[in-house]
Amino acid sequence: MNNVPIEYYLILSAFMFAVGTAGVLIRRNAIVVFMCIELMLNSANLTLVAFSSYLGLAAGQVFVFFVMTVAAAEAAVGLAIIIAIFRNKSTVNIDEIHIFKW
Amino acid sequence: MSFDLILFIFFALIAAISSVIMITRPSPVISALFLIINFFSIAGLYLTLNAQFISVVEVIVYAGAIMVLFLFVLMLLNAKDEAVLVAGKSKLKIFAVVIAALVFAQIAYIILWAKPSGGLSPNIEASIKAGTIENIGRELYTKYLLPFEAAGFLLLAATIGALVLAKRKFE
Amino acid sequence: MAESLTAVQKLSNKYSKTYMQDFINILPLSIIASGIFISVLIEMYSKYSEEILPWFSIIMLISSAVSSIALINNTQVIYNGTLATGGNVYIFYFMFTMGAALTVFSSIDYIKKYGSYFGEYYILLLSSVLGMMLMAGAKDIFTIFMGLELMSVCFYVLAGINRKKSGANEASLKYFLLGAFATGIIVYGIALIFGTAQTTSIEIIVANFGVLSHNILFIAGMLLFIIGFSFKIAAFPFHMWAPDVYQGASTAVAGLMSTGGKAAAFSVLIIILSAVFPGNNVNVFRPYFAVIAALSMIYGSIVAISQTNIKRMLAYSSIAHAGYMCIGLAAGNYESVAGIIFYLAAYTFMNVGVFAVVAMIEGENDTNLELSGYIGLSRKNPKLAALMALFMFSLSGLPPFAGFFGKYYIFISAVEANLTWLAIVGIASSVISVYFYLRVIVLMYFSEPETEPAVVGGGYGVFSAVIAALLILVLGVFPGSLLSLITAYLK
Amino acid sequence: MINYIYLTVLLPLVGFLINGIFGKKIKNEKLTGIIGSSAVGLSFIIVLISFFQTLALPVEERSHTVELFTWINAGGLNIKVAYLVDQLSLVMALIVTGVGFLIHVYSIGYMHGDKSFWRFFAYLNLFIFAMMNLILSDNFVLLFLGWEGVGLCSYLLIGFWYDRKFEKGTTSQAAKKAFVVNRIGDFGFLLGMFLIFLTFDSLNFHEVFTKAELFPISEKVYGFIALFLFIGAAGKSAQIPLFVWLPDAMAGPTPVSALIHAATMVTAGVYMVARCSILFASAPAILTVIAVIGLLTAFFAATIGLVQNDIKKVLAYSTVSQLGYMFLALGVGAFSAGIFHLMTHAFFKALLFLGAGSVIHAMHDRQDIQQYGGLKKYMPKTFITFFIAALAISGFPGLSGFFSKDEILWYAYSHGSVLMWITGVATALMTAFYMFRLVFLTFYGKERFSHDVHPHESPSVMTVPLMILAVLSVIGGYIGIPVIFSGEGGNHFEHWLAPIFSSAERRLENYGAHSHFEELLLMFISVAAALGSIYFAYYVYTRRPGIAVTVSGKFKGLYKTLVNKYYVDEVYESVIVQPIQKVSERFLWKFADNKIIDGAVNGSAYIIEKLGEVIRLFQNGFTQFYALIMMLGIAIALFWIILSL
Amino acid sequence: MEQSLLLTYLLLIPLAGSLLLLFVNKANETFIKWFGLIISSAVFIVSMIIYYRFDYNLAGFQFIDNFIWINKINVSYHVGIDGISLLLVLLTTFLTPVTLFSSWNSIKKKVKEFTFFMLLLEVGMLGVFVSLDLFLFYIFWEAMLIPMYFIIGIWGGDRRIYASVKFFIYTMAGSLLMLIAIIWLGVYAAKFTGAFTTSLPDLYKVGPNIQYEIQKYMFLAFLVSFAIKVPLFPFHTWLPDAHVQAPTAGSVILAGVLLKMGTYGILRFCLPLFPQSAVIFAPYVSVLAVIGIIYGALVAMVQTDMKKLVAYSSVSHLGFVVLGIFAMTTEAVQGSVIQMVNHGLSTGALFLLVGMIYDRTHTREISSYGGIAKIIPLFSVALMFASLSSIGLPGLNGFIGEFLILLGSFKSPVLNSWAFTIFAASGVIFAAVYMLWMYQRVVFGPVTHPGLNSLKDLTKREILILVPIFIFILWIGVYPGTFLKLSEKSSNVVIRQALGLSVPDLKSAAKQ
Repeated sequence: MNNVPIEYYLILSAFMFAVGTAGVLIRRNAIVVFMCIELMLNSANLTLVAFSSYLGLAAGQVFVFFVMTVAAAEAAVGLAIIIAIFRNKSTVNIDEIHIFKW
Repeated sequence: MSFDLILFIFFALIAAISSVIMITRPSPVISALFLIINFFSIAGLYLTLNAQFISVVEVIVYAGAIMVLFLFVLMLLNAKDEAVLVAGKSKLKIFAVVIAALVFAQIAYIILWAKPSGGLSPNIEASIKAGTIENIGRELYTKYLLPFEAAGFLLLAATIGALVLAKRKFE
Repeated sequence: MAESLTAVQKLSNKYSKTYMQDFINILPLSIIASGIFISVLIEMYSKYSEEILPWFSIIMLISSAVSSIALINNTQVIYNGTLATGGNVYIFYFMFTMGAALTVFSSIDYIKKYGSYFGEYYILLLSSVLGMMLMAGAKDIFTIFMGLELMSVCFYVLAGINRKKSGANEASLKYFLLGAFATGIIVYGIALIFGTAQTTSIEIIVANFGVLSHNILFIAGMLLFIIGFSFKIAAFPFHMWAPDVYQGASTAVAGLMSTGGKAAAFSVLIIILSAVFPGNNVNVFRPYFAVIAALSMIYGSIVAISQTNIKRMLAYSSIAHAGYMCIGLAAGNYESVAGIIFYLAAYTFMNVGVFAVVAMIEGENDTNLELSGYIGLSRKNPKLAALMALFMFSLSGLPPFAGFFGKYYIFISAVEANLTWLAIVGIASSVISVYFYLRVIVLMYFSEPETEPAVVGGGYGVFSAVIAALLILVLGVFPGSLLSLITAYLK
Repeated sequence: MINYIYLTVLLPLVGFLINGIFGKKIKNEKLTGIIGSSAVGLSFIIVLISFFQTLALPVEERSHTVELFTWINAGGLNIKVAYLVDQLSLVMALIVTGVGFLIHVYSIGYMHGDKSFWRFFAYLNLFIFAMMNLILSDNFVLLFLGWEGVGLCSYLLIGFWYDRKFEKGTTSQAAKKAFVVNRIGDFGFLLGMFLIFLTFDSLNFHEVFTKAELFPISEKVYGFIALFLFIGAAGKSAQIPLFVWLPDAMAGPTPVSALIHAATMVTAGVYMVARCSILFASAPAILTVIAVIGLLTAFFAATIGLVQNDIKKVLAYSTVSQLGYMFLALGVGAFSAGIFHLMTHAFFKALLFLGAGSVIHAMHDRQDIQQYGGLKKYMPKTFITFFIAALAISGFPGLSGFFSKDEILWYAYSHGSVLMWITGVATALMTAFYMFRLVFLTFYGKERFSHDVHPHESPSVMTVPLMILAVLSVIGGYIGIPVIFSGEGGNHFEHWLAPIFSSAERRLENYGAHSHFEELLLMFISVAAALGSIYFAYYVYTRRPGIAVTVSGKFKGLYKTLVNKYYVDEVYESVIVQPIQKVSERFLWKFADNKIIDGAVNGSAYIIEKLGEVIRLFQNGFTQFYALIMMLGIAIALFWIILSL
Repeated sequence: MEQSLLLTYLLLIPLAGSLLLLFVNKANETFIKWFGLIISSAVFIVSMIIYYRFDYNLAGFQFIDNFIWINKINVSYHVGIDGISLLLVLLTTFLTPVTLFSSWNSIKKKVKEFTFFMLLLEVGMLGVFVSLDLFLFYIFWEAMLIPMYFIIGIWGGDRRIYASVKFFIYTMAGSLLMLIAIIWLGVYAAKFTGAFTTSLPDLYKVGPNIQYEIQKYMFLAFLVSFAIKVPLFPFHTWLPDAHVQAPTAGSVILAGVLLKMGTYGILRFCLPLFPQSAVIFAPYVSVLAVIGIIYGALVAMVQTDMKKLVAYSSVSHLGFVVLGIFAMTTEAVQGSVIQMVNHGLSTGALFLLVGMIYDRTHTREISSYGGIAKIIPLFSVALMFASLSSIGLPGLNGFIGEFLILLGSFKSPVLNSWAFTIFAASGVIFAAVYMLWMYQRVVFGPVTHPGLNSLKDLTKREILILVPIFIFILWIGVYPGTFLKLSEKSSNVVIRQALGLSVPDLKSAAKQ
């Protein structure tokens, strides 16, 4: 890793982050949107790990651990919400979910 | 062209491409699969960064647990494919992609301007030591005890929440 | 093998004592935490949980509030610099717990109204309070993050707790997706901060801020972090979830979200920005906050005028209020911090009170939520009308109510920071906002109902509204009491 | 007694209060009348006594000030309620209380049976109160109090029969007109006062006049002061262009016309100018203006008088014209002459009005002289007194009018110009004509009134005052006999007033002396003219009735113009009144206020509301759109960061 | 300066009264009415005590009561009065019971609430006049809006909602500007005195030292806020609506006291705090005032609604007051102060009378009256009296004020032009026109509507209400010294503060 400057990792994660946001912005399926968010989290994790190992600080990786916990928790709740919606409207297409507006 | 670099490029390419494919496939399931691939490659990248523990957790928790949950729900709701990505509101979605690209460009620009590598000298031993499970465990149970407790509450709350929203009791 | 054991013993010896001590230091927290466990048990094993739980959680919250006032002088940083106790942290605790307690009061009848009782409701409510407390007390980004997530996750669920209502589902989905999105942004910001500051301890970050502020990557990280929280405080242009969620979520919960959630997020911003606050070193983020403050105030007030649904109207008004508080962040001096905290206290009780009233007036399945439902309320139920009027005047920033003094103090800080133009935008928007606050009063008092308004319930909600009103009056007439307390712990 | 002069002010006030408050309870006309009259009578006696006391004093001690209390005291302004008793004010007081008393008595008879008898007497007393304040005040502000007070009373009395029609409108309209026109004058008066205060730093007569005498002040300032004050005087004394209210004022009961609109109030302007003689004397330019305006008023009023058929209207215009004479006198610097004419005029004009009242009373409120005729035999007393008064006003030698008027004419010639004199004489000629036209149409010729009318002589309570006044108008002149008849110092009246006007006359440069022959010649001409026109009137209206008709037929245009009073009212109406009203209603209120100013207020509110309607659409309910906006925000924020590099 | 609790009692009595009222059973209306009347009379008595103890030879503030309220920003409960505020306090305490008594029968619904709000209103009004701390002042100033808002909104006419909301928002917009100025001033004071303060005596020292460029903005902020309240042309449009829609009591208080707050504010704050700006802006403000005088009169002239007519006449009269204040000569300022009282009395009386006839016929249209002099003579006399006083007939109160104002402005070195006075004085003519025209159409002439014949004349109660007002009208007209002497010292103080910088210097200062 001496020969790989950290910028590479950062740029990569930035790229994936952007891709993730793009996904959030364009996908219709709520679950997929949520997956894109997971992608964003992961890209952030990559940055964290990269920093932590380049700095030799464990904190970053510990944080990644926490992020994963959060991701898991959100996954549980989020999917539950999606299921609840599916039960009521039998759709997960977020374009069809806008009774509240203006 | 050192071995690390080759490894990095290898995993990076997979990660990047898989992520792009993931958001562009109409079928949710395929997207999910490519996301898993993406996770694997990220796990690989973690390895190149000497973060053994995290990379293992990445595979087990993310790729293993979470994504399986996703797939499970996908199957459960047997969600249909999204006919075309940019059907309707196409302008808006193109604009969205542009914005995402712009943000990427900006962050990249900032990163390159800041040159973080300039400040720090990578120290293999330190990084290897940092990534060890022992080290992480110690940090977790001593320094970050409180957040760890909080995580416990978080998971509890999540479980209860999931129960409330998804259980069939009141149907 | 052996040495590893000894290592473990060493550890346990080293920490156990102090940790026992710390559990007392964070009594408010531990009360809530234990409350959560106990209520889980109650919910699992008691068939009377519906009667027990609300009162139990109220007791827990109140006692936590009391203990936080009792321990307010015990200011220290514990758990290896991840948590602060005493001082303004506990003032925040008081806000959260009292706010939550009042919410519980108004929830009791509200939940009955909807016939679907979830014991989990109270558990999640307590957990969200715990999350807020962690945020407010955080001294380390870890704590902030976990607290934030704990609170958010609970709110996601609470928003959709009436899961049979598609409105609730939509609210929770929107809140969840956007919230998670914001989380992603926050995490990325944290990553950059960690990478550049090489630590997650806020104290160190604050100490080195002068140096770090030259590192563009750090600033970018901070910005993303702040944006994430701008989302939580619902400041323009990151506010867009708020109206839909408040409208969809059950009214009592909306009250807590719009107060506790906001307050917690502001507490984090204050903690993070305390580095730039003493004003002597330049406030990097002043332009950012100045802009979103101005936009939020104007946008919130103007759009609120055109609303017909009271919850939605209050949502927009809460956006405007976020704007006022952002003036404080932009001003960035000790006065402004004090101002923000005071404003938050005032705002918390005003809004909780309002939502309590709304919850009482709200009929089965979302009836009486339109403003037209308020016509002739003064005849139907003078007490509720009077309370509502009081809250409206306070929200519109009229003396002698707390809302006015909060604004006054924040404007002072703004003028001191040479942000007079921002203060003027502030008054412009409050003039506009007067219009829609008054409209409620007009409907309640001046308009003659062509049809008799639907029967409105009273119950414990009145109690919470009254307490809120009293607190507002006290804060309004004797603001010095709280203010001197806040400022005492600021420096 | 001089120190109790304030009683003369107080007594009428007491009378007013008694009649005003308890009048309705006192069901007894007699009592009310007695209270009212005695209040004035007593004050007349007081004035009389103090007059003789003053007469006894040496000339330089004849001016007293009786202070009551401080009225207004703010900053440099210190106004006392104080009464100045000197030669001028005494003369005025005598006239006011004397004539006033007679008219009070007369009214007992005239107003007999009116449903609000008490109200009438209350008003009359209030008027006397105000008038006494006006003439006795020792400062401008108190004078102004009286000034407006009499205005108010004339308003109340003109509108006394508030539910009666009067010409086109109602009496109350006439009343309002009177008050408003007077207000226009008062406006000028106010400005005059302010300027005086600015210049002399005081509003007390004595201080102001002494300062005016001692300190040199630019003529321009004096000019403005005099002009402003004269506007006030013109308003009160019905001079061009503010004379329009007086004819309408005839809507009031006839005694009111006699007292207020002939004898006393309308002469307040003359009094005020005379009082401020020094100020006017210091502004010769304005003096000339006054003279000219007086002359024009006299002339044109007379021409209008020629053709009026309403008995009171004729008298009204003759009043205007006579007032014009007085201002002519003042204008040419003959202040005492002006006052002198004021006095004599008070006698004979009051007499004329009361006589007219007696006639109207007899004719059951008919006022059109065309429907009179041959009343001589029905009401001899009235006829004789009326005839005397007519002679007096026409300047029949030996009667009071003769002396005063010819004095004025003489001054007009000697201090003014020949043209002035000629116009004056022409006016005198016309005066004589229309007065006797009145006399002949009323008392001579055949009876033109319908037979259900049974004219009768008025009760003695009305005729006695007539006789007294008749006597006065006969002998009244002899206290001011011109020098040429009486020799040096023979003119007691002028002599008596001399101290008041001395400073003013000193200020005016002396005019060239004129020979007695000239004066006699002029006097003869004017007398001849007057007598001639009397005979002409006699010829036209008794011998050859019909000529008048043919003549008026010949000069139709002129005739109509005169009958319609030169259309002045109409012009004012269409040039001033209507435009102001229209502008205020159509433009100021309906447009500027409601549309523009209020429109701006409501408009801004409206705009904001509509703005809300539009902006809210931005919140379109699509989750992804929300996320997009957030990203946009992030992009912009990052952009700002990058810029700040 | 000796501390005194009297003013605190003045504020506490009505406050306590209103709070006690909350515990009274609303069915018990007569008791509530009497209660309100007694409380307000008690306040009046207290104010009389103050009047007797007041020493008009002292220039400064008296009956000071002062203790720290919010130490963090040096806000203290600091009350005291000088001659100017004393007069207005007396006016307030006098008018409140009168209005309460006047609405004895005219307020039919929600008597309890009405009395409650009236008492609160009195607290607010008195507070405004006695507070010597800008923060305190502002609190009262704003708080007083709430009861007035309800009084118009609940007991008002058909368009009461529009009127009340307009009144509220319009006034609040102005006062928020003032709030910013107050804060700005306080922050500025910190530069001089070291601490943020809103204490008036301290700020009197600070204000004049602020350089003109900044001072003028503060001045304008204050001025606008007060101008709206006065109301000064062109900020007047809320007034006709509010007046017409408000119930009689509301109109009386509105015209009698609330409008005075604006002029009082100008006198108490604008002039002494920002002398340079005040002097430089004086001509411009006076132009507005004069426009207001004529404009108000002309518009009043063509009104068809009696209340509206009186409302516009208020615009005209208050124009005089403002003109007098900015003339900054003793005569003019004294005149303005007395004119504030006058307007309170005469316009109050007019509104009361209009209200009385309205109670009988339920119409305010001038055209629906005529010839009522025969039917209700007492009323006609009363109306005549009030009209004359508002016309400014010498011997009645109106004249004193207007005369002094005009005189003072004529010789004013600050305005330094006759034009102001000449135009303003023309207002005197128009006043006569619109008042007498209204009177003529309503009272004189033949009876136009047969319905009028059944009108009842003034009752004992109504006479009892009017007589005291008329007594004061006459008193001020005949012997104004009683009142002028109270405010003389204070007015001089204000003028001295305002002209601290001599006029010519200012002219040059304005140039730069």
